[in-house]
Amino acid sequence: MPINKIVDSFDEAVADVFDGATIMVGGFGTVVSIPSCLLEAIDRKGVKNLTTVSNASGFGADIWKLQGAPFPEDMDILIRNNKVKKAIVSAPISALYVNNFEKLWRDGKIEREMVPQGTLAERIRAAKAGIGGFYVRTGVGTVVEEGKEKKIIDGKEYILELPIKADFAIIHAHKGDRFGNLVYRGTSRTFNPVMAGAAKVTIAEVDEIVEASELDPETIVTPGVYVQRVVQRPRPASDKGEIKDSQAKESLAKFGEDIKRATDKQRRA
Amino acid sequence: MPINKIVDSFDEAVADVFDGATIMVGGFGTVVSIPSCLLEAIDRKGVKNLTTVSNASGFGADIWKLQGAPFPEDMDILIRNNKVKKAIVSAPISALYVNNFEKLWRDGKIEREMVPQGTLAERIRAAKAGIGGFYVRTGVGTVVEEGKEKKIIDGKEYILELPIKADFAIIHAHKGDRFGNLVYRGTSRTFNPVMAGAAKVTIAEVDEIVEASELDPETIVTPGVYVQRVVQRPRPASDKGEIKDSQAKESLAKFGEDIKRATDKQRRA
Amino acid sequence: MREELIKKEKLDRQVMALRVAREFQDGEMVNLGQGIPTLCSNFVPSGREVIFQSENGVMGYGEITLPGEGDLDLVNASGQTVHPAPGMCLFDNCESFVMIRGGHLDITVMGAYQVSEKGDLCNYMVPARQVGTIGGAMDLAFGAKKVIIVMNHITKEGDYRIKKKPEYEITAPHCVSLLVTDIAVIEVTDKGMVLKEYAPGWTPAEVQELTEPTLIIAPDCCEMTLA
Amino acid sequence: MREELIKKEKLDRQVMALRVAREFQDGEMVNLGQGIPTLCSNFVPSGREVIFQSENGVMGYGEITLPGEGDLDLVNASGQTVHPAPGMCLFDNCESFVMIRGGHLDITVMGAYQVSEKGDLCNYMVPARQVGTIGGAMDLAFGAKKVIIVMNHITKEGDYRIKKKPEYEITAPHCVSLLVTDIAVIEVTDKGMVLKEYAPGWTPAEVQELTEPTLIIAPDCCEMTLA
Repeated sequence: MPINKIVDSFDEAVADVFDGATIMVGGFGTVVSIPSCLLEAIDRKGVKNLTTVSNASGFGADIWKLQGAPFPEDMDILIRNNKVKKAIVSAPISALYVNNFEKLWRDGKIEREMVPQGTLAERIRAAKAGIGGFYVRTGVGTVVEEGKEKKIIDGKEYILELPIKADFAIIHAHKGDRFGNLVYRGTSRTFNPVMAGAAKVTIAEVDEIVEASELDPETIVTPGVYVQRVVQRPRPASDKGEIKDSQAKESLAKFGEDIKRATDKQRRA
Repeated sequence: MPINKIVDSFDEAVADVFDGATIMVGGFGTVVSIPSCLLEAIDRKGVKNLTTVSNASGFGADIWKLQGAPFPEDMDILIRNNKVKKAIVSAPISALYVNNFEKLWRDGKIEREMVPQGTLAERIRAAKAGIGGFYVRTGVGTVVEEGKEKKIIDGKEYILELPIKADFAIIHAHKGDRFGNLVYRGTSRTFNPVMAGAAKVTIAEVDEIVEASELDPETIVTPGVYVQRVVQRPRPASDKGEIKDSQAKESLAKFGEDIKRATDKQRRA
Repeated sequence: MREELIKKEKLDRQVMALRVAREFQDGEMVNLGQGIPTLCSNFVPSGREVIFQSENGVMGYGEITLPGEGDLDLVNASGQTVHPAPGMCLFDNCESFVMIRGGHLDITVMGAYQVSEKGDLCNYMVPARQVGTIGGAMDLAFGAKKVIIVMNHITKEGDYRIKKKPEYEITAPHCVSLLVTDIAVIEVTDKGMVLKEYAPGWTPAEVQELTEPTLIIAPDCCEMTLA
Repeated sequence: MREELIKKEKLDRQVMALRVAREFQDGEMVNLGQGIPTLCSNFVPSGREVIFQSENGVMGYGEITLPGEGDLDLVNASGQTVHPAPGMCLFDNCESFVMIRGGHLDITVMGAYQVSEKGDLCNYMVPARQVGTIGGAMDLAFGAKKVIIVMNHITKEGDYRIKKKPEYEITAPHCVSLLVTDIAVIEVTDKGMVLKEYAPGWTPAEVQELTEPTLIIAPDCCEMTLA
């Protein structure tokens, strides 16, 4: 029987996500590289006490809606709806804006393990690669070293960092096929490729599902072995094409202003 | 001034290789993924007491000439010419054939540090990635654990493995540009991408140097940041094109027989 | 009897590979090592889709090409040119062992010099030459969910290769799940080695004669069917 | 005098970015962090080729696009859309930090809340909010060959940001090489902080007034030229 990792709906894709699960969430900061529809589906499912692993804790859908994002949800949807018990995260807050994570954290309603971004990526990779732990210099002499084993290697002090394991990884990619092979677009790889395969189950939300032979073997970024389920966004994105100079698209150059507008809107609400 | 990592000759590319240097050599087994011309240039230069880091120790040019390889030298050129003091290697010998490494090793004329292939790749990556060391299960309860620190993590025994650092990495790629960006072809990536950037100086031998804008940013496998020099093979390969099914090319299906023929030829010589 | 059995006709490499390939279930991801294992990609049971991985950096390749019909930049672990299969992708050795060490592969098929009753694997020290070559074997033996060994049942000299205890340096302890030889299929279990199948023309007693540990005969033990 | 200096006109963000960009030498590989640093890709000195890296996974990008002219799938660390530059390549966050942690970048430019006389960097704990956000800053501070900090010389309230000792939790000890502020360029050396340049309309004494550690005045200390 032909291998087929494609599932028909986001709800089906997250049907086995459970209370207390640890979930890796791909992306970086801007919403385009985030598995927005899977986040919505997990929120809909109503599971709680989640531990999440992500680079950021989200800006909230309002900001991305202002920029016309068709899929505007980021990590904030799980945080504002109190689904998250603990966030393992590199950049939980915004310099420009008090997000819901910060509000909950100040109120003592969410736990936080803050991890330097490179160490976060490497700890995720360690889980994927069968590495039991590794030593880095990042954080020596700072709060990051607290409670961790240290070791002198070649005359320099290193910190022992351990793998981050998870039950689920939800990621976003540009195109995927029935084998789970994935390609990304531009700077939207972010944490998605490294999370693929780092959890027991990896679920990929893609702009477009393509035929098995369509992806060039030389250009596949995530081999299908790391992916258990592929699900397509409801409105197949029109082909975004290659990134070209001066393409006429909505810009994020006014990022700060947009955030200010959204904040103002919230205040009025 | 435009960045330009292109050098004109193989001799120029290896001009600063010195006696006693540690050199990583890309490739796996078959000659197509090996930096043959750089190996020849290092041999010509006459440096000695080298420590080499490679997956295999070579079959020798005779075998590859029989298969019509235009660039037939592999690790064997440095070994048979007694340039190597110590080989850090995963698969030093052949099951089919007694190679020059094996002869020298039996005679006590070459040192060997044998490393499981995956651990070898990961130790090389550790040097590239600023990882001070890492723990793996591979080799627990075998000779590989001898003399190494062990640690129980999550109830399982792991071995501490350390980075392999080198002065030079010589690698082979399909195409490269003036920034040092590289793409490979088919199964010929092997150890080349992971070695790029793992040594103080990385030198890439490419089939073809292309214009900076020719490589698609989405498909570059080795970012130029990891490469210091790029040198083109003397006869630019005709465009090999994409790998297609049933392409009429010389085959390695008769691999064992070819080795036998080469061995016979050596015996006669 | 033993001398006759040593000379008695056994399965050839192709047939052994064919028998191994029957183990591959739909959708499984299978690493094939150097030697007989790489032949397995020629014998996927019809109607099944199996994904082959090779340590040198490919996942999703197909049959070995006919001589003269391959591309030298698409080879398996034995250096044989292969056909691409649907969904193929390419990567480097480091990523290849992320898959292997990380436990992402269902099966690895390797050759061996010796396998012990407890499933200890000896396949890196070439016994006749007393020189080792670890390659990817150790990572594969530690990392794959299931290790299948395909090898001749005895040495050319007629000595046991299936031993009570390993004689050579081991590649990994207690890792072998299934042994396919030129006369038998044997499962390694906590209770001991279980004979599941014997080659056409052979009997369980004859297989036992060439096997050092005492074999448990499976209730459903039968002659291998190879059609 | 101090009160006047707090209110005195200083360089704006664009000019600070311009001044930082002058540090970039031909062929250098430069990471630009969130905030003012990402503006630097707009100000590469003419005739130089500099390669910009962003932690989110791109190397070889160019200027920030005009509003409405970018592609949302090509952004810098601040989330601003950028133009591709020749030789651009894309990768994921893990590879990005192989570059950063592995010491492959020549320069990283970051913002900061405080920098100490010894070059201790404080830029992850947002002081007003007492909540931290490490992001890529810590790996960058440990990994880059040279750390350039661009920040306002004093706080909005007029307090020192260049301190004898750090007040906040540090991002990394002894890592800052160069400070570019809205009134000065200061080098961090083993002997102390060396004032290299002061903004047009400012004097070394005025810069010292807003700086807690005693500044060493460089022999060639001069007014910043920004043309």
